[in-house]
Amino acid sequence: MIALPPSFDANLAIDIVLLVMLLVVAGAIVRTRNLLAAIILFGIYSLVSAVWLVVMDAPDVAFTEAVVGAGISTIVLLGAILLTRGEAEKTDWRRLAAPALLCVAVGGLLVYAAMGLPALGDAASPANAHVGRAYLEATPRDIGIPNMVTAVLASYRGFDTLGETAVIFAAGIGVALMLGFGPRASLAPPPAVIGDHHVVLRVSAKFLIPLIALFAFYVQFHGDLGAGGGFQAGVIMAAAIILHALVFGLRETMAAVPPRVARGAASFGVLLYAGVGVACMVNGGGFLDYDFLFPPAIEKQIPGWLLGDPDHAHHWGQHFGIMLIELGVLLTVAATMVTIFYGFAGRTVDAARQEAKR
Amino acid sequence: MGDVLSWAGGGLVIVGVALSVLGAVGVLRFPDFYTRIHAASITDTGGASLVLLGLCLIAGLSLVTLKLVFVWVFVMLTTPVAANALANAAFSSGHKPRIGAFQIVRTDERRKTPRGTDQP
Amino acid sequence: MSFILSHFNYIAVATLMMAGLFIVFSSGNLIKRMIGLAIFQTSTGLLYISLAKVSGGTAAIAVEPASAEARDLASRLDPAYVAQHGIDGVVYSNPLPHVLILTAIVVGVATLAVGLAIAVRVREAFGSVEADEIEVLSRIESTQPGPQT
Amino acid sequence: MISFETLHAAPPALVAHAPVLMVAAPLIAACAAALSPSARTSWMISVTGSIFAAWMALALVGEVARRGAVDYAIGGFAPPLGIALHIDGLSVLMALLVSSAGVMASLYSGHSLAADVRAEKHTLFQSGFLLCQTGLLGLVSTGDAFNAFVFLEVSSIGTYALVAIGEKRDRRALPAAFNYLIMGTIGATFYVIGIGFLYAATGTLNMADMAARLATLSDSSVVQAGFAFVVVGLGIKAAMFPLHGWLPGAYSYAPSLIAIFLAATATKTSIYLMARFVFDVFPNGAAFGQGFITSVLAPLAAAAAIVCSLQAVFEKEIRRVLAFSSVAQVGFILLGLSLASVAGASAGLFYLAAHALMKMTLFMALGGLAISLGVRRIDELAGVARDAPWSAVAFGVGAASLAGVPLTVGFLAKWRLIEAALQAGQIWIVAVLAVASLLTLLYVGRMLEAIFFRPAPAGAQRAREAPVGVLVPLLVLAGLNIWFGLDASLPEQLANAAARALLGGAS
Repeated sequence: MIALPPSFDANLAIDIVLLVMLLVVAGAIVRTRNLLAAIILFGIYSLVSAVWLVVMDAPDVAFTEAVVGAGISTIVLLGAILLTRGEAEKTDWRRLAAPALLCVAVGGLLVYAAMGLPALGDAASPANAHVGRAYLEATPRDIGIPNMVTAVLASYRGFDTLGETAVIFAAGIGVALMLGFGPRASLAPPPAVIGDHHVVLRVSAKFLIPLIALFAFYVQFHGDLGAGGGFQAGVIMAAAIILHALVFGLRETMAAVPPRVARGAASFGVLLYAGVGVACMVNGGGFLDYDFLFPPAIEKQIPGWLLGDPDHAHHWGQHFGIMLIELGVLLTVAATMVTIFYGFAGRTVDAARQEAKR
Repeated sequence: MGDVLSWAGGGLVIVGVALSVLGAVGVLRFPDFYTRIHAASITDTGGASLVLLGLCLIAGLSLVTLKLVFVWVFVMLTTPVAANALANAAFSSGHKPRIGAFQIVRTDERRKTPRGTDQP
Repeated sequence: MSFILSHFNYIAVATLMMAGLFIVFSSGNLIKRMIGLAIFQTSTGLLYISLAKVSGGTAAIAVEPASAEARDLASRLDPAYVAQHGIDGVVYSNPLPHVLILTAIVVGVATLAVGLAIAVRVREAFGSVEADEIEVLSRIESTQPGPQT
Repeated sequence: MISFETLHAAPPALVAHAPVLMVAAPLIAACAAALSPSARTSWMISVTGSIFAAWMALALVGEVARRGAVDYAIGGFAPPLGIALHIDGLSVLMALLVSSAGVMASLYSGHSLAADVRAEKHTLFQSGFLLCQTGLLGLVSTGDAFNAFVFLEVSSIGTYALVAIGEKRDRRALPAAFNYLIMGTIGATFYVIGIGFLYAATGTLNMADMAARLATLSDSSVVQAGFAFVVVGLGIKAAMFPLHGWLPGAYSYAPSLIAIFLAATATKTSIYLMARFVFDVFPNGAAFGQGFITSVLAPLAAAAAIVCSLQAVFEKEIRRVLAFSSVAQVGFILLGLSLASVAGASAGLFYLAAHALMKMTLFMALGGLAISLGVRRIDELAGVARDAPWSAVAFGVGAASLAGVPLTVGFLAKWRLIEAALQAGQIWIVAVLAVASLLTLLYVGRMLEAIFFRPAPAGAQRAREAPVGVLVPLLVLAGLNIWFGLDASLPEQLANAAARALLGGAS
């Protein structure tokens, strides 16, 4: 058994530097009481961890962490402090003892476990040698797409991803139930924005929004070949819509993408995903068994050049199945993120009082 | 040839990083909001451009270079606009530049107001 | 020393988790608690990803066997090591934890959105997002009779 | 005496896919409900989806009786590469419990939701409720440890917002839901950390594979820490004493539909998962597993039974009484499981089902009354028996069952627990049960006294009888409380099969 000794190479150096940065940022978040600062620091935390994830050979996760942590989470958090307040109360230091003790206990257990974990990068560790390696060996045979993370995500563990899509859908429903009804904030943009002050912003936004949407589609359809996929693409698509709302005002955006339509698209995405599963079942396979997505008669009709993979006619179902469910994920994620944004952006600070009056 | 390009690319990356560090120092040390975003946008444009150019040289002529060019175009499009929007928003909400009075108030006023909260 | 280097990731991740958990338990501000929770969840992901790293590996995106890229990747490593742990001459990191953490990140942002939405409603109903003040107001309510509908 | 082996509830084509259909049906219904144009349609979709899931669960009962266990490989990939659903006697008991609770609650919601939730939110509310069902059904049927986390979160994320909707009646629902969210998320994250450590030790996520590999491993610090994190995480989700702080608020202020469903299912499914890990995944007889059961689980369960019953006695708000009682009853269930014998586990699981039944009856009766009367404190129930006799009687039956009055299912459940404890020679458990039952009698007595024997104070708002749509499921539940008290062969068979599935032929 050959395992590389834990030598101090450039990779490890970058790894340690980034982790130390994360520790510093986390420490700063613990200390600050200014919530705006905490939110920006959290965005930095996500961005640094995204960089760290690239170093750890996890570009897909890094992509997701960047769009979610530094993107959507920050927007949602900012929306929340706009509707609440920007400063946290000071906590009496005597009340910090119990939480500190609890955290030390948890941390102690974590470190106790860490002592028994295999060294970083051990190729022969159980985690990397058993199922993890089996995926690497089986993917070219079973699925036939280069990005093995997408293969595992969408096919081997497609049921997990269906659950994940359901979670996002549930979050959309939750936020819509909490914030989506009742009186709206004045949807017109504030007068300062209408004036000519922001002409640069408006012109460049008009140029950027289609570009961002285009990029979202690139990420979507490139997910089989490289980092990316429905989830990342969905968040990017939502970002384009959110940018539109920020620059042109919520009313304009809601006219283009009404909240009802967004909620409908979210549920349609989940429906599409589950529908693919049921279709496989109707054709004689198991749930989400994409090999049975097409009945054999139809599968024969598909021309070999279509995906540039003529030898692997066997994989058509897998290719199309993954494409369809990723489309479902894209729809659900984009629509849910927009729904969540509508919820926060469309709320006024005194909405409760108005709602009670109704 | 490839070696020369790599070295040149590495040099450009280092210069770009140095510019970014300068920009960061500027954000910390400059007296008011407008001069600070000025420093920040140097990081975004100058620093990022040089780093990307350096990476292009290191990558050679390939698909990666094309992607880097796209990134550069995107950065060029967004960061100046963001800086402009920030300055615009600050100005229209009544934020006044402080250059003139800077010399006089620096020592005592800086102590009183914590960094980052010097809105009127 | 080599043990510390090879386990630095785990120790750092454990510390990050503690920081997140500490914010959740020590802060009375609901928004700050959500930030702490998000850090706690993100850090859990870092633990999984650390487990998935393979020395000398590359991201789990299949490289065409015997292509220039594959040869370039293999040339940096000990041939015996590649023969044992590589697939068609390329060593990959483990994709499974990556998939799991993709899912976990999504769950994290879902939790964050719902939690913040509830916090906003708490602010509307109680006029505060500080747990102590809400506690006092709730306790007063416990002594009131039920609402007449 | 019914034999489940002869139960053929569905056509074979459906039965072959029943494990996944049971999970997918409520999910698809949830999407349809969100898309539906009116509150009425969304309610019908909700009822249909729940009934379909229950039908599939019923079909699985027969299938499991015949074949022992049903495995279903999602996507056609055999475990451990793919995710497999693993349905055995225990899963089938839980699935039947969850899905029939879903049917009852959704039937009930037709006439009661308007009192709790604004009309324009009904479609989304039903959708969230169905997602919650999806999550719980997925959780009890999956054989994959990480998949269980995903479904745990599917059910939880929806539930947080649904609990918070209770703010229309009582604004305290909001901080309660927030607390629930924080604690629930910490619990789920602990579970993920634990699974991470177990994955690091075994390299697999499939529970059966994990169990096989753990059996060959010596106790390393990684495995021990993994066990601890899984148990603590699920302990929070299951409201195991002393991690139950979130529960009273969440149950008390939630809309009645959600309170009914949660009280019957939410903590139970977490107990299920914990039992799976403690008894199934970890090698039977691993030193720290045994140590955990005898020196941590059993004492905490006993403490829960007594301390939380006491808290219930001193509580004034009626739904908080029931909520604290739930935590105490979780203690009863865990006491049964901690005996680690087939008889004990069977008694514990029987108690679990019985408790779901009685708490549903109680919360549903209260929900029906709350349509006309904003009930908060026990005093406010005074004289209700005169104005709403049927609801009062149903409540009385549920309460009697909770207290363990003979001829109700609650009595049988307690009896079986005591029997199992005596069999195992654990006299102290019998003593704990006796004390806790006495305390239960106290708080149940207080409620019944107010309802049946106290006149309504002059000038107080009078209750009206609940509408028919509420009364029918309510009386069915009350009837079942008595039916199973007289003839418990059905739940007994299920519980025995479940206990055997959990402990194998071990003891």
